Amino acid sequence: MRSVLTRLASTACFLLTLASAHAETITVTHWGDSFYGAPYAVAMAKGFFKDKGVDVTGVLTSQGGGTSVRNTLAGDLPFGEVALSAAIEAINNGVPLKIIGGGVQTVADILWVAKKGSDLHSIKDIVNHKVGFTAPGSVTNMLILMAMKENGIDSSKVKLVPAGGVGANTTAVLNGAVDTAMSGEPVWTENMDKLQPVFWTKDVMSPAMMQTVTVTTDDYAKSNAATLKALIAGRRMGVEYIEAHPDESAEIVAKAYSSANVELYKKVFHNFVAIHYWSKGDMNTKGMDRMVEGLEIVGKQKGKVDWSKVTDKSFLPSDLAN
Amino acid sequence: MTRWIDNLAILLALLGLWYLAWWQAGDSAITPPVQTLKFALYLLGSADFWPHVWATVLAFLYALAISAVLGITLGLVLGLHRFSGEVFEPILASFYTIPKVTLYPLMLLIFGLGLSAKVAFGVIHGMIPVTLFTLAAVKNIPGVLTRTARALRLSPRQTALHVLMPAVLPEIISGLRIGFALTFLGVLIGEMFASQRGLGFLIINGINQHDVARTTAVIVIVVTAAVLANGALLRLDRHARHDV
Amino acid sequence: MRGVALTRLGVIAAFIALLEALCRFGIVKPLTLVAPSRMVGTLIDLIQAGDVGDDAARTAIEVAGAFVLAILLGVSIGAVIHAIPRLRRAVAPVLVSWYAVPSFVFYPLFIALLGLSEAPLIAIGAFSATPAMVVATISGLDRVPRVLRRVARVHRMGFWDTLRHITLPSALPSLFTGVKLAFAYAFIGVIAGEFILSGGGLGYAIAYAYESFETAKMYALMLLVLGVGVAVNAGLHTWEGRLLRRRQR
Amino acid sequence: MSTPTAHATLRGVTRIYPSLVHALGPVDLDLRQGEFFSVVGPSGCGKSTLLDVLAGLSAPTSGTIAFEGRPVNGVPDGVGVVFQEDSSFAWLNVQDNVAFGLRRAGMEAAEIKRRVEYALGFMGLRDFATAFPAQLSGGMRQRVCIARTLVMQPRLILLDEPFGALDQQTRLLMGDELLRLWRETGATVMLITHALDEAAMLSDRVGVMSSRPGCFIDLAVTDWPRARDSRIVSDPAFGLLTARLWSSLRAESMKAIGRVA
Repeated sequence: MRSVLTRLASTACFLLTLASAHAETITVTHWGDSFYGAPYAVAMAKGFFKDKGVDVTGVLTSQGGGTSVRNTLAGDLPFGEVALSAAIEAINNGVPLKIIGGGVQTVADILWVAKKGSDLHSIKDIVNHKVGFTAPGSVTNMLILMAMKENGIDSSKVKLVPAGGVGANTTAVLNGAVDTAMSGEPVWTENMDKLQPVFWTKDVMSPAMMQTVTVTTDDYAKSNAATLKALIAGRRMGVEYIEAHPDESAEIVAKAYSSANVELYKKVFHNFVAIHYWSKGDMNTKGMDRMVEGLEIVGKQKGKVDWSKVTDKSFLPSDLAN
Repeated sequence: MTRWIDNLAILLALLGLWYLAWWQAGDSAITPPVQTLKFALYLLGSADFWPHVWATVLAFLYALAISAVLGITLGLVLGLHRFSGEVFEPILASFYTIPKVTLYPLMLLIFGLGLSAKVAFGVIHGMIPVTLFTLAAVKNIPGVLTRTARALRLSPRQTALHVLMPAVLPEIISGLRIGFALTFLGVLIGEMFASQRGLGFLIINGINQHDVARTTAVIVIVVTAAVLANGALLRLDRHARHDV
Repeated sequence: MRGVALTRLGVIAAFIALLEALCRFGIVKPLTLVAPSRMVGTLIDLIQAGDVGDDAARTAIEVAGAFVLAILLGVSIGAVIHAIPRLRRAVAPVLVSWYAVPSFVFYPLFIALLGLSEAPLIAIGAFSATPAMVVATISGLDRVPRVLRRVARVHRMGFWDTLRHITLPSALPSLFTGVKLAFAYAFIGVIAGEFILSGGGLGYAIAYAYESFETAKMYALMLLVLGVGVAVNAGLHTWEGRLLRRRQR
Repeated sequence: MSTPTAHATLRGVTRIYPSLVHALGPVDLDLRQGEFFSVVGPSGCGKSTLLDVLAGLSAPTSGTIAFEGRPVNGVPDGVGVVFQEDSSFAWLNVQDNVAFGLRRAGMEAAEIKRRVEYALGFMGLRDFATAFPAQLSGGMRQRVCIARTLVMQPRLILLDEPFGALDQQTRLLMGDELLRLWRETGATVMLITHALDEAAMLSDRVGVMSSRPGCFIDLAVTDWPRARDSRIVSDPAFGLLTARLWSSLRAESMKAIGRVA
């Protein structure tokens, strides 16, 4: 019995050590399946974080906005790139969080697709059809509602279907469960031969909308300014490197995401560089307000957000702070 | 010999079903057997794949060890102390039948991220059946066995070692077998959330990326491993029951 | 017996009181856990506001569909396997390792086969629950005493009469165990599927509340799911007791 | 050898199992109308196999079986069987157990009620009509099974060690009741038993079977009066009869347990 107890105790110790071994782990939403994390992957591979004085060794991720926020809170280094909508919701619900930088600043990568050969070719055609999006209250939910509103489409004549993630949306449209579904990279480029675009978000509305932001906790912001500055600066170098070397960056990210599809990634990265997908960290208030507008449309937010209360620009380099 | 033929027949039937599913659902949902096996072999041969396997195996072994030790201990205590057993058995049984995945937020809040949450998730799935089986085994030890032990003037230690243990062992092994499967399930579910390693992560990531080939291959690898391991345990179980 | 039941109630009450105290005295932060009293209050508010009706109805339909399907499939498959010993030996490892496979990984496949509706989740639930019913059916058929089969022949009963008057009543205790497990697994499968992949139902609502940091709502819904699960199980247990009571000494 | 009064006849009956175990025969036997016939023999000698083929529960490998002049092919109408194991239905109470066969035969309710009440009274079960088998002792449950057979008014009753699981006193009393039943119904009875005294006490004739493959090696006629009961065990003739049966059986029993006589 004694030896069992000893073993249990040593197991517990081992578990604790393992848990704390991820000391310099940050959180990035949809790491491995979307490209919010590309600047971090590049910065890690190129040693930009180390140059700036912070050793990022791992990335935690999740499939959802709120979960990423929670992971950020739970991580030993509470820094994360998360969905802006999730950050606002968290702050509204009393989570002590500060937005400290911009992330992905456009929704120009999101489109709605139909099976190849379908007679849906524009947003006007979706009337009286089943339209897939990811989940109620999500960014794609906002986008489809905003797009319909701005293009004068009667939303009561469209059947919106929450179909799950982008993979499930693709499955749904290919199998005829919905007539058109949302899509994004890398799934879109990978399945281009089977799908046709119905409309691109950027063509039916202004795509300037802040998808993700970097956040930290109130406590951490008070005492770890240097680390946060280093993280933001490292990420910025990552973004700049991608814009200068999209092909090499695609290779780096493909490796980090354990994907064999390097050629696909290269195509995607060229597209993204062209639309200035990643912000350098500056917080474009207009893009952020557009997201709040979206939150209001899906009923998750009432009124404007006072950015001065929820953001902290002190970790941005001076050229981006204004 | 007939056994091998039967197993082969079952395998062929499953492959047939799989092929049928592919034929019905198409490439966008599942890849057909041969293509999947090729991809699975490619995965098994690639260096990137094995860290995920080891992550799952490590978490699983921890979870299984904890499930087994805690489950058997608790089962013995509740089985020997009849009153506590009657008080707690229905509570445990109810816990066994609720969807524990809903407790995931709670687990994450308590255990944080990474290995410990995965292990904890495995344990809450796997521990209860071990406890319940052990409890039942101890409760149902025939009175005549303990009386025989006394008649043979065995010491308490000898009684425990040579009479009680062999009497409850088959049930405990059955419990461990089910605990084994459910612990594995728990770990996989745990990996599907806040983790970037492990087979569960590969599956959910594959679904999210609509990487049908990878998802199908990983699922097939997981299912094969689970069936093989359980087949071995089943044999052990039958052996313990002197049933072969 | 009364003492046991009272003690059990006491244990549960003490546990709830402990949670309540932990929350009331601020030992646990409200973002982590809310007090049980607040869970109940939030749940009542949600129900009165009609916020859970649709999700609950959807989940109920899915669970009921999965449950019924699992029983029908399980009994038929179990009967076939029982009739063919070689088949039985060959499928045994498949049956016992079924639970190591999270059924919801087949969601994309089921969507492709069944369309985007409640059907894939019903399929997931049935997929999780059927093996329990298969195993219970096999063991139930094993437990039909040989002598009763001979009694049936002495009474010159045909296949269906034997099934109705001898086989089913003899196998009933085991079948009922299967029914209870089938419900549990159907419930687990459906909620897990909703939680992880779907866009509706109670499982989804919990995940959604979690995502949105609506902690009180999340726990209220968790409480509802746990409550319904425990209540249905208790109901089945009571029914079983009533059906089988007289068979026990 | 067939006589006009033969109720059931077996001619050259053998039974060889698929595993090639030769279990029975060849056996020739005539059961006379209204006779009480017992079969004794060492364990595993094929006694139960004999009952099975006579009841039509299994087909003989060779030979012919006839009941009331018709060949037996499946369980014939008019044959009732009581098994050694408890075969009461745990899910039915005593009176429903007893009424089972009658209800299946579609008999009208009043007649069922009359017959069931009679059978319950006859077997001493009247106070337990609404009890369930689980609440009864082993002996009482066996009474339920006998009553369930009895209500069908079989003309040939086959009993396969029906008292095997009961204690000695109960066996004696049940034996008395069996005799009473036999007298009142006038049925032909074949009793399989391993208890020599039971066979000797109850029967008109006792057949002694050899060890496997079971064949009759002795047929003893008892010459008891029809009105007899368990007190017959104190008759000197009873002792002589059991001694005769045992001497026929001893060598076979020793073979059965693997010793040479």
